[in-house]
Amino acid sequence: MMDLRKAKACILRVGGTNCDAEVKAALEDLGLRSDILHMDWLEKGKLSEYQLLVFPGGFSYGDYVRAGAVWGKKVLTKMRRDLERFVEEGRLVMGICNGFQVLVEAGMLPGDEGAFSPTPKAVLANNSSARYECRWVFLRGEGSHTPFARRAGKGEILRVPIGHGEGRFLAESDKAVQDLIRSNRVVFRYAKPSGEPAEGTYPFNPNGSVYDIAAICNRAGNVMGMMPHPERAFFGWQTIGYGNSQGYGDGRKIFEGIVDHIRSL
Amino acid sequence: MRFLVKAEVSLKRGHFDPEGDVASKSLRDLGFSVGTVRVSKAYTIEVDARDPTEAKALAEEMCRKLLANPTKDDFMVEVLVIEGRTA
Amino acid sequence: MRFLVKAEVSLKRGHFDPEGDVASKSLRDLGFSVGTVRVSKAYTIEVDARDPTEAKALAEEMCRKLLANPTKDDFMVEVLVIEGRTA
Amino acid sequence: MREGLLRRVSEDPPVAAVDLREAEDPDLLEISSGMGLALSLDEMRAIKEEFGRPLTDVELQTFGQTWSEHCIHKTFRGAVETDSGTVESLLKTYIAKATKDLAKPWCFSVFEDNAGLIDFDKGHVIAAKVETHNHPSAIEPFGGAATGVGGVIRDILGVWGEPIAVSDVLCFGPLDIKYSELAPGIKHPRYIYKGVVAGVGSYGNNMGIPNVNGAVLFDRNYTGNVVVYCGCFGILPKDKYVRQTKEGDLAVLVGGRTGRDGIHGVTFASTDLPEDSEGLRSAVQIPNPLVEERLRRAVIRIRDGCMASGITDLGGGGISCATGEMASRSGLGLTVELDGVKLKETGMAPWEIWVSESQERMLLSIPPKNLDRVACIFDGEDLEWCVLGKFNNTKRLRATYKGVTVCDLGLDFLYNPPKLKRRAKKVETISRPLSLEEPDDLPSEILGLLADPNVRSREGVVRTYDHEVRGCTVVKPVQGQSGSHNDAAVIKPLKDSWMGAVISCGINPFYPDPYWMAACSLEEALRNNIAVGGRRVAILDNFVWGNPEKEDRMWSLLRACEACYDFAKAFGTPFISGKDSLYNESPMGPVRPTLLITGVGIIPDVRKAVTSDLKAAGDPVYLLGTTKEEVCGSAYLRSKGIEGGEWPRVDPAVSRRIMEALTAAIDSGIVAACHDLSDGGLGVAAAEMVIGSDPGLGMSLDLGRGIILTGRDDYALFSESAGRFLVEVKAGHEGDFEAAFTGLPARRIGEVQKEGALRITGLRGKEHILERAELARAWRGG
Ligand SMILES: Nc1ncnc2c1ncn2[C@@H]1O[C@H](COP(=O)(O)OP(=O)(O)O)[C@@H](O)[C@H]1O
Ligand SMILES: [Mg+2]
Repeated sequence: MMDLRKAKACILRVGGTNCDAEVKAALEDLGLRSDILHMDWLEKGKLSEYQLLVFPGGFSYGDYVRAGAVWGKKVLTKMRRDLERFVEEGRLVMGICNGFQVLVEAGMLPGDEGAFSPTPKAVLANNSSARYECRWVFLRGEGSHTPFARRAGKGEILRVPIGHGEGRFLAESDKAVQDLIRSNRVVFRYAKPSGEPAEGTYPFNPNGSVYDIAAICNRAGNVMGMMPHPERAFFGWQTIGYGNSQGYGDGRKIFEGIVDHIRSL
Repeated sequence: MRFLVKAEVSLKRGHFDPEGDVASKSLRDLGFSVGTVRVSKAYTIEVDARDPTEAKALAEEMCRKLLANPTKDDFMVEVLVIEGRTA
Repeated sequence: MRFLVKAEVSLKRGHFDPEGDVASKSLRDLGFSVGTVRVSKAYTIEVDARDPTEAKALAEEMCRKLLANPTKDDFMVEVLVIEGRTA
Repeated sequence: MREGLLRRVSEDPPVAAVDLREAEDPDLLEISSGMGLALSLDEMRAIKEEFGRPLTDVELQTFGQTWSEHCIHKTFRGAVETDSGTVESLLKTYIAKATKDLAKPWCFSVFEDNAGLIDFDKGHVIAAKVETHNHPSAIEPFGGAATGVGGVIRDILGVWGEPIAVSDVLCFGPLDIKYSELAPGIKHPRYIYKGVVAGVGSYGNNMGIPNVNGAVLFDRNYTGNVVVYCGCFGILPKDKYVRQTKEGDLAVLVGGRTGRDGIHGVTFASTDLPEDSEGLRSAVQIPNPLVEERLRRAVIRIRDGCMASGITDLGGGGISCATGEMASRSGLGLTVELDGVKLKETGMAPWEIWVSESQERMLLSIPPKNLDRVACIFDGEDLEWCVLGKFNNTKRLRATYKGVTVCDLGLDFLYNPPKLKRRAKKVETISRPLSLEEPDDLPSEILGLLADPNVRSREGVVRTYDHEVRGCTVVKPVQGQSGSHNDAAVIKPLKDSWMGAVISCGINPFYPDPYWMAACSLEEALRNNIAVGGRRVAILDNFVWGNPEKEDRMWSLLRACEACYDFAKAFGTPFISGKDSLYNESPMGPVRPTLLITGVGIIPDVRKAVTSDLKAAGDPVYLLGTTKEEVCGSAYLRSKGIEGGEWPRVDPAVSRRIMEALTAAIDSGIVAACHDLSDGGLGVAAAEMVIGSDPGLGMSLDLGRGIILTGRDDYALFSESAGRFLVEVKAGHEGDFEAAFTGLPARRIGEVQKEGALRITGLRGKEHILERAELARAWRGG
């Protein structure tokens, strides 16, 4: 059992990252100390101090070329070795929104072949509405084995907001999607208020993702990427009109899963 | 007749292109020896017109009215295909 | 030697193009008689290489490594200028 | 220009000089227009008289920038002659006067710095600023609007504020106007609309600052004059607000590179839009929010480390205005060495570097001992920077380039331009008789109004802006799956406090009388703020007017300012900042006088904030405020293309008491939902509440007798009388609520019902039912 006070999270940022502070607020509310570090200044070996690595949301490098692409490639040139070890040791990596795009562009997700695939095997393409969309969605837990879903199991409905222009998840092939489903790596799907999958209907599926995919993880379950922002639905007061405005919001469950996992180490 | 035209819209020379700048730096990070990079957008458009000249003129009008801003963009129009046959 | 290459990154055939779709609708709103519109991005890149063949190969590698995502994009590379002279 | 006046004084760098001593009046005017200075004859004469030597182009450009309408607010600070006497300064006589008279202790800094500052909690202040970016948006909608947002964010950074929210108010021509109706050089409203909305969204989203408030208006008048207001709000610890540049401190420029972009943006914003606007390439500004995001990080770190003595943004006038202002406000002088400035392009003349308005730059004054630490922060954020010079005690602004002195001006003269005199000629706004038959199909009138471009759902715009980033947005602009619209936004900026900042706006340019138009806008900004639970509201004014040299435009400006004073005083709400954008004229005519009032209030506990969606069947619903036959300029009449009748007027005494009673009711926890009545009146407000809720609403106009002062159902539903709210009160609390409103116009006119529909019983007992689905369809344009 790990003493949570001894654990630490690393929230990475680069120019254009902007959701780092709210992720820190969420993690620290649960007692997990968090450092926000600029990737350019990350020292070699430093990663091993952390139990969780977060790629937060934002517009890294202005979203130029393709959302997440530039940062994704920079991850490969700058910290590949350390990150490989980090993942292979089973430590947790989380990508939120732009962070999810980064994990995909770096080849860390879907994560079929070790820590990195040689080329990206999926993409978060332009929303099918061709617009940036900021709205609250219903997520349905798919019962994935990932620690991130420990508190949001199969059939659980979470209300959290999204905010992105490029969030339409596409995999390399239909077969690749089937494989994600079969191997239990679809963590959350966009759903209707009833809890049924959105089946592509707008706005419940806000971006046109295949199979209503909102979040996936790698085979081992320790690398997870999601388009929605759980850190914006952490406290009850963030959820006026969308949930229980007293107490806590649904997004907290994802962070609780992280903390539970770290404690259990 | 149906034509396929291509309208390419690019920032006028002299304007700094932030996207090209990011692309150029990233390519250098990846080990490529590159100088300036500039990014433009190309629209491939199916359009009805009487002849290639009209197709081209229409595409130019589309650029002026919607796809480009003559104040900051240059555009270049090219007729690619006429009724299924390459122009 | 310094070359100017152009790498055009476009959506794979069969992939839905939301931006093209919106452009097409807007053009129709403006009274143009257009069918499908597809949007691509073109990078005009100054690159150092020994010869045009290498310049082209380098640009293709840039596409594979950064500019295109194979899940959704195709790319096409063309050498435009060699040391200031049109290719 | 006349032979011999202009002389080259240096080849490298290229500097020219003009000998004004020889210049006659026509020459002076020609110099002003030839060099793009936009200075008047009086101003040119004043410069001529001051100097016994030739002036360099750099110096003349400095005057052109510093004395521009944009930088120094000539019209607002100048005198206005009317038939009944002279007003010494609109700003001093009306706007700032209201604030001075009210003497609120919580006004921390007003009309002084880049933004207005008011107390928040014990240790923090809120900064607020709203700007316009009309001309640039007309030329290049995306870049113009985006740099508008970028610019106003820098105003907040320029008072050491951490940006917590942005807002935008946009006025466009009708999206369906025919191309043939556009004057040459005017872009189609649809093109402008798309670009502006995308530009506003892009910059705020990229910066990670939530866009939480605003408005979108459509009118033929805005076809030639698009209006783009951008606001930004920030927070800072009180003790981190420093503004004491000292002798010996270094002037440090940081951020984007300096290029030819935006050269003459200032003088260009201060004159009419020329027909061949396409030739104005250098006026186009290309946004690069990626740089500003890093700038923000660096500025906040420098602030928190107490490493600087002063800061300001580079806006209009570029380096020339920023350095001049910082030196002048500190009673110092400065010699700027332009050599260190990082340039985007080669071959720029000194004057171009001096006045360039390239985006994403800030100026800081740094005590030399801190330079290394500051440099380390800039380098860490990958920002380019340079030291421009050292502040001295000369009270002169000097500039050198490649060893040549290109500018040497006394700051006292530079910052005391000749006072301008304008003339205003009284134009009476007369209400004309109205002839309109009462329609008998009320439901289709309601549906028609809901579909009106000025009324319909704003989701299509608002959802393209991230309003949740930073995770601090409590009351959102749109809410729920239904996208119901709230009246104001509530932000919780501090981790350890329940205190919220409440942001609202009011804008009513369609009421034809400038005095009442301004009064209504001010009252609406307050009303929106109160509706969600805000109080202690401070306001910002933003005037968008036509050419002030025309006497009729000047008159309406004067009248609007009078109203600003009268109603700010009457409501006890001080102005803390503002801005005017004049000369909004195009080949299609002058802009409709448009005043935006932005409200910034507070709420002690964000958990008590009220939203507009109906909560529980059985709750009583009250109408507050008096409904009169005030339909002139209303959405109802405009949708029919009819003019005439009376326009809304504000009764501040009653309105203020209603607001106070409502705030008390909200604090006591008995208000379940609240919506203010604005465009489209009671009918639209009620429909919007139903669209945004699970339950529905039944109301009877007859129950409003005594406060609904009309015998016509359409006027009762669509009048836009000011000062009104529709309030859902928690069942069982009717007594408390009614007691709070004793002696005030308030009636229980209906109740929340289970069925999701709007049921209206007319004044003569006729019942109408509108299903939520059809209301929503009309409103959403489905
Ligand atoms: N029309 C106006 N009404 C109220 N305040 C104004 C007006 N014009 C300028 N101010 C105030 O004067 C101060 C300086 O304004 P300005 O020079 O425009 O700032 P900036 O150059 O940073 O945009 C600001 O606090 C601004 O709010
Ligand atoms: Mg300023």
